[in-house]
Amino acid sequence: MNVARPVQLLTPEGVRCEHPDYDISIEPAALRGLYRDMVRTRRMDAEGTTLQRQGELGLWPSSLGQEAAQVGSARALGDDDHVFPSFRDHGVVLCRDVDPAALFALFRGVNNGGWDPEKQKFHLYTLVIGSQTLHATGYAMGIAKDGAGAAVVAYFGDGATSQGDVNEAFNFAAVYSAPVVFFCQNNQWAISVPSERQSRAPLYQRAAGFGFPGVRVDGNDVLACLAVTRAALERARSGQGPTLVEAFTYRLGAHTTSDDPRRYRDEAEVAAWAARDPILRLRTYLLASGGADESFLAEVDAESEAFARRLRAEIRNMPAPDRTAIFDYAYAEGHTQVAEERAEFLARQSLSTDLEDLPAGEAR
Amino acid sequence: MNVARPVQLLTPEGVRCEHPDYDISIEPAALRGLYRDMVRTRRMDAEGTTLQRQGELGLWPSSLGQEAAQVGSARALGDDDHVFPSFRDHGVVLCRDVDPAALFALFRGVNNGGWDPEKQKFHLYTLVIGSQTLHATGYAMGIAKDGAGAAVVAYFGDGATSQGDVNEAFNFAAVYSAPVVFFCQNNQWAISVPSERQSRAPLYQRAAGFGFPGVRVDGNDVLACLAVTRAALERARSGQGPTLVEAFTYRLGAHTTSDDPRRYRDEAEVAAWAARDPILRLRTYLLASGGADESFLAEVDAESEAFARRLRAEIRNMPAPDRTAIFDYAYAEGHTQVAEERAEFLARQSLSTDLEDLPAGEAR
Amino acid sequence: MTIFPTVTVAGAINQALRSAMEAHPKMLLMGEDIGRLGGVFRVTDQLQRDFGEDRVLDTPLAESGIVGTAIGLALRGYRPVVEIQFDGFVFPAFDQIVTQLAKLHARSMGKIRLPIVIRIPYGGGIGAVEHHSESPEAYFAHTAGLKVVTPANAADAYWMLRQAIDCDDPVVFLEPKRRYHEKTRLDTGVAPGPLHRARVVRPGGDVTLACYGPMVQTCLDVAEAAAAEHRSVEVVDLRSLSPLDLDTLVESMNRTGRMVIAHEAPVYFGPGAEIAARVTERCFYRVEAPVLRVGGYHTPYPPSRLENDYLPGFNRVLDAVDRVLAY
Amino acid sequence: MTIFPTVTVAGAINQALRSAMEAHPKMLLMGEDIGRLGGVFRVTDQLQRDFGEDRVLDTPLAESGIVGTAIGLALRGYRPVVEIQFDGFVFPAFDQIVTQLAKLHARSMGKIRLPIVIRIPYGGGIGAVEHHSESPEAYFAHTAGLKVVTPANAADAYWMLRQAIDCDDPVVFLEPKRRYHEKTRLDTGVAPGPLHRARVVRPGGDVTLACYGPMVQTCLDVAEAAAAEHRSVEVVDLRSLSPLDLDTLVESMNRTGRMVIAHEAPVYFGPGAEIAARVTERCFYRVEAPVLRVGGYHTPYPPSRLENDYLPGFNRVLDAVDRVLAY
Ligand SMILES: Cc1ncc(C[n+]2csc(CCOP(=O)(O)OP(=O)(O)O)c2C)c(N)n1
Ligand SMILES: Cc1ncc(C[n+]2csc(CCOP(=O)(O)OP(=O)(O)O)c2C)c(N)n1
Ligand SMILES: [Mg+2]
Ligand SMILES: [Mg+2]
Repeated sequence: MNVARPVQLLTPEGVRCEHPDYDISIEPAALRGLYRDMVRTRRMDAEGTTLQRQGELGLWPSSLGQEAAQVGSARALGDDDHVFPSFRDHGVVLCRDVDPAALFALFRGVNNGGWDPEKQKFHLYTLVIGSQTLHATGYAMGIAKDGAGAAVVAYFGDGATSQGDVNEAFNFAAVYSAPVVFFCQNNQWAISVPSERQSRAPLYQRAAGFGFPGVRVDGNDVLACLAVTRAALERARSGQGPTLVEAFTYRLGAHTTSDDPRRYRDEAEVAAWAARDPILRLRTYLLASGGADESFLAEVDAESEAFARRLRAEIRNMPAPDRTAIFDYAYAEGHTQVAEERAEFLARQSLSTDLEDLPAGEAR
Repeated sequence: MNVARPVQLLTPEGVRCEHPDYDISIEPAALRGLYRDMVRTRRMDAEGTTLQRQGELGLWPSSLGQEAAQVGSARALGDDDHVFPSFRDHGVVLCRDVDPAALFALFRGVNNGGWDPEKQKFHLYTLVIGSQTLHATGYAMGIAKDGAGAAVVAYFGDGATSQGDVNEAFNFAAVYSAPVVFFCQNNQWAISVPSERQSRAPLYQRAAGFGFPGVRVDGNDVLACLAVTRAALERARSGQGPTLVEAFTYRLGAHTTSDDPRRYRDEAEVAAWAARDPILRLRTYLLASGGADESFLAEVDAESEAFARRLRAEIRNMPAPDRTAIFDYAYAEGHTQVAEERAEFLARQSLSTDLEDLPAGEAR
Repeated sequence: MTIFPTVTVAGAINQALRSAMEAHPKMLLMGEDIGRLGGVFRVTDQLQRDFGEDRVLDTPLAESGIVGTAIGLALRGYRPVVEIQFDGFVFPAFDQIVTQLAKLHARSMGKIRLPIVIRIPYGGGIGAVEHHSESPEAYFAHTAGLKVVTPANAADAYWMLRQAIDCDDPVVFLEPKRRYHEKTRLDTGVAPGPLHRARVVRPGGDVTLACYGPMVQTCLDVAEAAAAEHRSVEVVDLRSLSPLDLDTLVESMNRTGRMVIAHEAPVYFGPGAEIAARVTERCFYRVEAPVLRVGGYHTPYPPSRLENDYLPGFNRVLDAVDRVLAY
Repeated sequence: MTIFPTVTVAGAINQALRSAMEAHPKMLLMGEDIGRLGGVFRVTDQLQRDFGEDRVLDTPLAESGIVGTAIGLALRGYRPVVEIQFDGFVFPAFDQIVTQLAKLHARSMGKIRLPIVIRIPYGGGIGAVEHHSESPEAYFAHTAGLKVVTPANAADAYWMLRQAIDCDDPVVFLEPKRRYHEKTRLDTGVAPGPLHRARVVRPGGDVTLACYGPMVQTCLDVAEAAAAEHRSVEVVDLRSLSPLDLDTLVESMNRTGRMVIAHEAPVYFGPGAEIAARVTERCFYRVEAPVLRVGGYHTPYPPSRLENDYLPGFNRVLDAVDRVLAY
């Protein structure tokens, strides 16, 4: 099979390289910003894992290793662009200025999504694999109808490409020339299933069969991810329709804190990918090109550490959710039977805790 | 967009032509057989429409214009191959020796599929668009597990390609290298929606994105359909996995007897395609090549007429279905509540007809 | 006194869509064959011509895609009214309906509203092939986050659809397809009442006959026949399955002490069970007979030549009325 | 007397799959992550190692594809046992289950048999994120053509799964995931009874407490507590929702005159309604109180920190027992 080399603008060794179709001119300040975003993302992700281990969160899906794909693509977004994430896109959360505590609240079981999707231009995490790609496409169809020069990015994984919904989204987006960028993080695993078992063809090639371009980008190269997503977004905004971007990267951690990847994959493979660390790559380049010095790196580390500390405190002190929330958001305009259930709930227990202790499961 | 010319072995004018990848050597007797199959199919289809107009059938979806695609592909099948049809594949029904009365029984409302799918190696018609492509794929996976040198053909339309299920079938088939041929009759309409609104790319190109070959064939050229399907089946049987065949043809009639295509398409378009009649094309060639003479044509006409007459009589005299059939086939191993309902049904009315006259709807 | 014009159920729906499209500039129609063709039942006739392809979308053939993109459009501020071509073809969209459409308001703690109407022609009795005669309402009524309503006549079809479109919750709007051509007078000036209110369509004192959608006319016929035998049957058209207007049913039951529920949907784990359970609980000291249910059997919908045996018709409903009165 | 070993529910399912794989050479396991990983709950642990990739398939991530190809495999003579990773992810497969799997036997007038088991870990109480705690049984029980069963303990898990796999009808096999680690003794030699029979798991005379799956242990706890207050609660484990073993319930109700039904599924149009309606009809002259239902609310399953408020726990069930006794 004829597989294109992934678009690369920074080699794994941290050396700038050229690509005939994509280029980027980027100021040192912006480069440092990307670096800061990635480090922060990694630090936040580590905090998620720690807090889960300490029982503060029910679950945490790690974004370790995918920082370049997430930050690069997110930093390509314009203010009016809209994001439809999957459930591991913590780097995008940070770049969209969504309150990280709202994200942690979800994995703490306090709510199912606490931020305002429209205000943040960042939809809620979607746990039913692939569903959000259709929402993204519909949203993009709406942008086109509005005549707004904006676009949408839909995030999803390699595993998601097997779902009917994702393929229907590809088709709707093509048919309506919707301004949507399908950003697939091929982290090579869908829980225990390697991507070569998920699909026989390189994923970016899926797009052509629906009538729009697909491009594979080095997902550990933040500059390439930025450049390719930026181009795809511009294409979308100018009415040329969707693009599929396959960011070829790697899930360095477990699927979630409930997972034990040693059961299904080689440590050697993980080690090989760890050596292609996206943050290290940018750091090398930053230092070599004079875009930053060691003191900047130390400052970012300290700042991220402080950020994590604040976040940790906030999560630990997060108030329990209001118990009537169960009933309050089922319907926008009320529902007789729910109102009755709510009244009965309040009357019956006058908010005393149910005595039964449900066993907490480990696996999920 | 780069679109391949459809594979053609017989020009619309009825002249044999060559194709670099596909060839066929076919005896005059076999050619005459194809001709007979197509004429018979057309005659049976006309009978379906007539019987519906006379109130003998509830509905009839016409296969008019698609005879070459159906007969050509069906005659490529080996004895051990299995077919999963859609709902308009009357030509395949005939070639698989399924009792046509069983087919008419379905559209008469006597049953939902009266033949034995396993014995006929022809699955029941499937009305939920696209669902059968997954069954076909699973069946093909089973053939591969059995180590049987057989294959499966899944029939579906251009509209069906938009369904998630069809795309999931493409992916499963590719991943498991299942011996299945996806035979898409692109008759250019899905009820009122033209195929260029259903998809932005030529349909045969969809396959590549899933990692298997797609080929477009002139769907009004019975020889090309035969050759291309035969090659795809051989590929499947020899363990090389699926192929997508897009037979480019045209639905000359209404979607079904309930439909009025004048509401959405030009008569001129229909006329242009009527001129490319698949039967006429083969007839011209047969006569020109000396494969048949006028007396053969007359004989086929007479034979088809007799066939239609027998069929008509059989349908008209078809007994009403057994009323307990409602209950008898819900479960293979019984169900307490169904048994109770059955007993109550028998007791309550001792098989008298319910008096209420339900209004018969026209549109469906 | 104004004499209002008579319209068919299908015509009333068409009118409701038209006037709602005029009232809501962000309203869209989406579905298979709803544009040029005007829908397989012609319910959307001329709407694409008059509102354009940008507002009346002939979609690709993919129900999940239709509902999923409708959700996205609603998130963008649009108000999509989706048509599912037939009851039996709603299931490819089931995941989007149940896990997304129904839950997003709650998932976002009220920040997201999805004012989407899913129109589904439903029910049997039209002599159709498989998957074209089903009554899936129990699946939707069991799904928290959805509202489920169904009109039984043209005036309700018009007004309930207008109200459903105005509603900020997702509404499954079930259209009794075998009644599409039946007519009533329609006053488009004044709504006959709130969307989720049941209605006593024929008062009576001996037994309450609860029903909805295509069964209402059947039940009225039964009441008429029973009257000839001096049995006074009160017919209640539920109109809304989620929420349920229990008060109207309870009030009726408290008067009659007896109730029959008739629907085309299968009885087993079907709509009648919920009504029977609630009414029995609320009226426990008043029930003089168990609430009886008449409906489809626990079998796949049969081929059309058997549908009159499968569907709860006049005889079976009358029979249940007799049985409940015999207690 | 033999002392049989204790096993967990998850372990019993694993054993059942293993022994069925040995008994049926055409049996296959299909699902996401069931092979190398052994499933997210380790229920299929080691089965791919021992039976090979050809019989234990890690499928692509597509539930409709899984069920749809399983149907094809069954048509070819295989006997697929499909795992859906979590309750909330069965909906993408809903169309294949409802329009194909459930109907093909009828569609073919009995010529096709689809001996497919769909295993679904279901229910809440494990502190999980959204879509991982649902109880979709009513959707399946309402669907003619499917059978629906659910064990409450390890011995039943083993035997009911073996029986479900032997059955020539499609069976939805619901596994109470929060009980996966609870243990009972398991005798793999003798089946404890037919698949669709309910079981009185604790006899009593004052009130019948019907339940199934994860709620059985809760109800036993309630019965124990009630006994301390001199109330004799009979606990019936339904085990099968389709078909229902009404006779066992009716027999119990005829003795106690009072019934409470508890399940995690939402009450509204939920499983309890059918049971209440049927039992009330069958035992009409015997009922001393309305059948009361305790279950989930008509709201999307809440975030996990609220699930103990949402789920019908010990207190709510006991409360219903008190209420039904107060009539
Ligand atoms: C419809 C559905 N099926 C199954 C799952 C369980 N599940 C959660 S994540 C996951 C794998 C996703 O893989 P991929 O799309 O590659 O994303 P990644 O986890 O690698 O980010 C699965 C199977 C789900 N969430 N939704
Ligand atoms: C899931 C589903 N949705 C809608 C329909 C209604 N319907 C029947 S045929 C048809 C169009 C099919 O078009 P195509 O696949 O091109 O096949 P053709 O009719 O041209 O043979 C539609 C929309 C259906 N049968 N199933
Ligand atoms: Mg992945
Ligand atoms: Mg077509």
